[in-house]
Amino acid sequence: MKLGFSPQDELFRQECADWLNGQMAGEFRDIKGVTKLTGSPERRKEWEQQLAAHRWSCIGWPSQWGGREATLAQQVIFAEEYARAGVPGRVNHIGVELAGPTILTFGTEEQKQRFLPGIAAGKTIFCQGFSEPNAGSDLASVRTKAKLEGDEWVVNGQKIWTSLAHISDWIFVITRTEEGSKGPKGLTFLMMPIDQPGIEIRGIRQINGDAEFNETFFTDARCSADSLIGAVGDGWRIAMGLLAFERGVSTLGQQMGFRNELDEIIAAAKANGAANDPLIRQRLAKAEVGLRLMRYGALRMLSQTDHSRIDGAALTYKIQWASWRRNLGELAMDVLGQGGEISDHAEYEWDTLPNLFLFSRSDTIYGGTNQIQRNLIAERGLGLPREPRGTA
Amino acid sequence: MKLGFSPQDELFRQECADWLNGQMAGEFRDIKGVTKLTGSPERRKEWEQQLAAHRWSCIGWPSQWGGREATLAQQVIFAEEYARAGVPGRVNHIGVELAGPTILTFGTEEQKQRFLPGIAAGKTIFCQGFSEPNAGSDLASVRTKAKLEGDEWVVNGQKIWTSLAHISDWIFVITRTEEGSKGPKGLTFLMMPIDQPGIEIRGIRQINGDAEFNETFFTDARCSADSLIGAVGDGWRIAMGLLAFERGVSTLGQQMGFRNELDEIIAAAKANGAANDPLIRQRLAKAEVGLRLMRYGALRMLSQTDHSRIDGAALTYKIQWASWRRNLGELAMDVLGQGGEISDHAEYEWDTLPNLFLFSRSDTIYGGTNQIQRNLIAERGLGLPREPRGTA
Amino acid sequence: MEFAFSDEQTMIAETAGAFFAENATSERTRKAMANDGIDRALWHGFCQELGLSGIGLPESGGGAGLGMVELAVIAEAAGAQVAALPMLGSLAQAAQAIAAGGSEGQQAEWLPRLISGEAIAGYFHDAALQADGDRLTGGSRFVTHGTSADLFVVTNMRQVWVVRADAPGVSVTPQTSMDQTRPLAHVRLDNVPGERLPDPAAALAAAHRAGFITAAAEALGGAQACLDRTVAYSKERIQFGRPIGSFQAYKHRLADMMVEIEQARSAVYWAACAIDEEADEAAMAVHAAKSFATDTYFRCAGDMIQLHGGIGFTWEHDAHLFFKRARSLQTMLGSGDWHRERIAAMILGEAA
Amino acid sequence: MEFAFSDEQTMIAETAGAFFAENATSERTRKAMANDGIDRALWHGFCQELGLSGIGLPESGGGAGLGMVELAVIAEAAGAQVAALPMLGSLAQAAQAIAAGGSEGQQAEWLPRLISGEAIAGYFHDAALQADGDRLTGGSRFVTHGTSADLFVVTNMRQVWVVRADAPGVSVTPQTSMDQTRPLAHVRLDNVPGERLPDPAAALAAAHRAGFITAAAEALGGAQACLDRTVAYSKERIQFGRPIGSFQAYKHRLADMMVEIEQARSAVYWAACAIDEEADEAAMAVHAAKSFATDTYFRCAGDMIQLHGGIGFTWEHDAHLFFKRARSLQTMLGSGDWHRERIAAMILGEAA
Repeated sequence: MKLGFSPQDELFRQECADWLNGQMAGEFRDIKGVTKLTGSPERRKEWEQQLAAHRWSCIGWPSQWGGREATLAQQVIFAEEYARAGVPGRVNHIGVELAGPTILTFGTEEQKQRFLPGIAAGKTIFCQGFSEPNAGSDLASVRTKAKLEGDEWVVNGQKIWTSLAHISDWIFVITRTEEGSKGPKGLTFLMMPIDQPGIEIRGIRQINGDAEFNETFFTDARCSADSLIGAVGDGWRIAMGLLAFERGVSTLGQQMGFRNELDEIIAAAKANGAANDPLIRQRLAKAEVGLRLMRYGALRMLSQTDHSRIDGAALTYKIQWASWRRNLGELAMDVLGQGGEISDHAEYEWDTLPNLFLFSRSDTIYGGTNQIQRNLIAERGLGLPREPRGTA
Repeated sequence: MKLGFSPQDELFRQECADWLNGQMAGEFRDIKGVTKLTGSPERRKEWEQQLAAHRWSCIGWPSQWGGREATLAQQVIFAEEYARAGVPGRVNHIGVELAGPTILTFGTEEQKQRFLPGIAAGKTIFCQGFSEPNAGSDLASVRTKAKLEGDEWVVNGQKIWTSLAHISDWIFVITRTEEGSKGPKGLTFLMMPIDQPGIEIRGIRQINGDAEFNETFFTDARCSADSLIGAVGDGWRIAMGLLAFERGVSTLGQQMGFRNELDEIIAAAKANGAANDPLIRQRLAKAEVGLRLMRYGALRMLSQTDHSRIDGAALTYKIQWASWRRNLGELAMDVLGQGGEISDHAEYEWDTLPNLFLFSRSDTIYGGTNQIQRNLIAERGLGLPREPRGTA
Repeated sequence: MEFAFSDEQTMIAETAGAFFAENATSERTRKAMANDGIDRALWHGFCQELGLSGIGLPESGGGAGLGMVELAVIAEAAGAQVAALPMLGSLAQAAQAIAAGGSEGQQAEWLPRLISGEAIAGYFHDAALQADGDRLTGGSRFVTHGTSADLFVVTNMRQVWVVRADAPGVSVTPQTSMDQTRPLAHVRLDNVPGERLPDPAAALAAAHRAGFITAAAEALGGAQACLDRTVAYSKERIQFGRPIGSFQAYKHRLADMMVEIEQARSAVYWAACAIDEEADEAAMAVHAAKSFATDTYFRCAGDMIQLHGGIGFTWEHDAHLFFKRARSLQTMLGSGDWHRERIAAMILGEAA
Repeated sequence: MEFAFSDEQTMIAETAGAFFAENATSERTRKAMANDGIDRALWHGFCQELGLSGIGLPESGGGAGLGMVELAVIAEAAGAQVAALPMLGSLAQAAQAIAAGGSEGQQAEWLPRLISGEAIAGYFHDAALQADGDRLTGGSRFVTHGTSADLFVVTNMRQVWVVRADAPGVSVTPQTSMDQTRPLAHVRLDNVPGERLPDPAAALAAAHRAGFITAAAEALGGAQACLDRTVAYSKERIQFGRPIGSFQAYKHRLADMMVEIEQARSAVYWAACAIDEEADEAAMAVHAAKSFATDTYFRCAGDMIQLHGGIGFTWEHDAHLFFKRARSLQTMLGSGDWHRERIAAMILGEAA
């Protein structure tokens, strides 16, 4: 057990920090500190390409595909320095962290050549089409249909909560390819180009006034026959594999974003005197401890030899961060006081902390609600009996 | 809507207070302030008789049976003054508050004459035989069997958590009288004398070192054929009716006990400086508010015209007080600090506040766990689907 | 001692409940949110057609008499629909202050117009307010419905003044507010003439207690609506082949909401009743009601979002209206911690 | 950077786990509870047969070397069985203090005997301790396993002394303690000769950090045991015709326990590792570990009682042993609020 970084790692940290700070002070200074995922989309696509041009776009990938085969420690360091430098989140997060690894693990050689260079280069932005209006937490009840017609899959149905679909190039979708099949059987994992007449995207305005999420409608939408990952009917397995990547190193980058939020709260508390309130102090300490424990929890997960293994502890991560962040939003508002309920913007737009308060209400819902997480933990982590499905 | 008491009520309050304080300063001063239900059992039986001798034993009952037909306000006042005077809890609580009203409501004239005078006189102490080892929260899966043999019921089986059985004269038991019946059908409600060879009582030592609860074993135990309340097979209905009486005026007396506990905590916090801790102050305020809201919640329940109606709000009462008191126990210990973990007694016996901390862990379990309460609230109060029974 | 609604109170509850359910629809509220946060037709109906605006205000000033219990009944019904009305600032705070602490002339001048809805008042305190005689300099960023106000009742917590919104030196800036159903305005006074109320202590006491009761009762109504709507949704929404309301964890969360709400109900009516009966415990009860009921509302509104899943955090769904109203009610008129600290001081026998 | 056990650490965990599971049985623990709270045979086996008592103590003093991570591994295993041992006071506090701040002579005199289990030490602080030269007057009511101690390590938080239990002026009174597996004694010193440790700062730092780690790790082991035992029970116990572990609300509560426990595990090993690596964040980590892990334990032990139903609050069932141990761990060595207040001061950049 060893937490410290080696001298080489610290050199690498310096290299990351220098480059990132240079970018944020230079060509990309206009996007420094942007926290909303929907802010400045065009510039952020350019930023994806800038990362790629300097081989920082997917450092954990094999070098063959544009990565650096970075060690775990290096990936941790890059994620930390990325956020510390105030660089905005990756608009191609889904491509780099989910689609790419899925193709690397389950895709054919031809598919790797077709997709990975574009993702690595920051030119192919991916989004995710899993949820459906009547299957929010219930992936197995997907109804979107796909049928092979000649050399094309033809897709009909609707996905929802497709984050950033409106700026994406490709979408991966779970479809039902076996007529009459139920549950996890008969599903197929397809990759589809978004810019086509059969796909329509409508933004969903959220509680914070912003629209990061979308509804995506498929009406005879098409992709080539070889756009499926794995085999026909393999969709459930691929989707589960993909979801496991969500618990990867990117969690550490996410945590650095949380770090920035908590630091802003601490600064606000010092500035307005809330830091003198013993009740606020307790909550600040709890938030700090929670964040540290997320970091060390993630390092424990990542330090397992077999990274793909979903062990019990890893199952607890989603509910942990989501609940932590929801509480952080409440703490932020209690520190700000009534002034937090006033925006300086003319439109219904919110600065970091009030926006955190509002947006974090979705953290405990998307990507599996806290209720679903508790089911998973109890059933997979503790071996308790499964919830029965109904027949309604 | 009117919370205040009338001048007549205030006169009655004075009468109650005078008599109770007189007793606690006089003949019964030795039991003043005893909080444990198991303390000084013989003297407390004498106290039951003293109450009866002055017609304070069951003031809400009809005068015909030894009561005073007291109004709701008078019952509230008596309960409040009883606790305020430091009078220990009624060892015949179950007789006066549960068995008596059940007999009054569901019993025959003959049964009323047989049982009510003894209960009213404080000479017939009752306990309750509902739970069984394999049916803790599941009254419908009772296995204790009763069979009519000639002019007697013969009972075999085991009950558990029979509070105060070791000092009681009678026990009412839910038995299964229909061979092979399941669930709430085929149950019968019997009243049995305890002092007989077929009934054996073993104390269950609890977390606090005390033994208020018992296991009660029935081996060819007997009672006369006319000892059933209602008809054969009517047991479930009678039991449900009885449980509704639990939410009666006696809750207000119980709350006055809580009041004494909270007051002791407040005094301790002032004495040792914990009252200067803003975190403790918040918790004291929450405890105070919770207690007040229990009082007004109970008054709302009792002010409904039809007192027997179990409305939604009344369903919430058990979990409310049990959770409140469990939290109170934790607050008590946090106020006392490490010193609360040391007893002045040579044996494993605890003064009021540490005992509260330990014993209150059972409050959220007996009489229907918090989990069962939430089921009841959701299903009966909110009309949500029932939990399915298994077939195991 | 009878802690249940009288027939008259039941009737008021039914009337107000039906009125708001029918008129304070989501569509109308959203229209008001896009403007100044007041549904004018609703306000007109409330004040003039139903005449509910006079409840809790003296008949001598054109009010309907009655007390805090009846005021709570109405605020509860309005809160259940997140109605976009200036009831809190104009009636519960400003009109109550004038009725309790104003001169006969001030009462006669303002109360009928406030009760009829013809005039709207804002209310604010500014502890640092400078008073040069009765010329006032100061302001507040947190004046509910301030952009719509014709007058302001202003206090430095010692004196209370009426200030006309059109007086020279008054400037009012609308602000983008989290709860758009009761937007906050920044009101600045620069050497503005105020008209002093002769009994400021009575005015402040009345504005505080009616403000606390109104906020608490609104919160109670809102919390109950969150529960009711979520229960209804849980019976319809199918996931994993079952109505989600059949999942025990879901059921238990709804049960917990109900446990809190029933306590909040006791708190609100205990406080209202204690004020009306001038009971000693009114002093504690208003703090208990404000803190407990608004905390309950926030929790229930958060649960409403959570238990609706994805749709719960969309703009289109009403859950965020409840959630934001709940948050604003928690913060305004003193945080929960502040109210509980007052209660702690009382039970510890410390001087107030 | 590798946040996982080394092979050696895994081996220690397995050895200690097997030892305590086999030997620290409920029956033996209850026997010890009826006496002085020490299972002598267990202590002998631990110190002499397994030689685990030297872990975290220097080899020069007869210890096994290694560090806080290994100490935590052992305390976790002991905590999982609520083992009745004087490990905390005698090894983690007293021996650590002597090893870090004692002279060579003091180390040579005491460490081998403490590590072999031949001698048992109590540890306490008394901020009001009067020191007349090295003659001490004062005491503490909270000395764990104090009645069994041969010596005491005593501090006024500035100096540290060793006091022999048989010195004239020492009186030790056993006390009925809530947690009978680690009973508290009242130790009084009346002008008793103490032997001063030459480096009190080092002694205090060592005793504090090892004490916090041991308490936190014990809590972690205890919490995990509460979860494991409750999961096992939930699969066997049938209610309403189903294993109670099939009820979703029950499952979710167990899941919540696991979420807390995994965080507690991160906290304990983060803190232990940070101390061993002399990382700056060790200062915060020990406070985080002590407060988080003991709060987790208390919650899990409470849940264990609740989820066992009636049997859970009987004396016969082990749940109360966990519950009382959890409570005592929460209180001793500073409450959770106290530790969090230290953390708040750090993150707010206030001087310590």
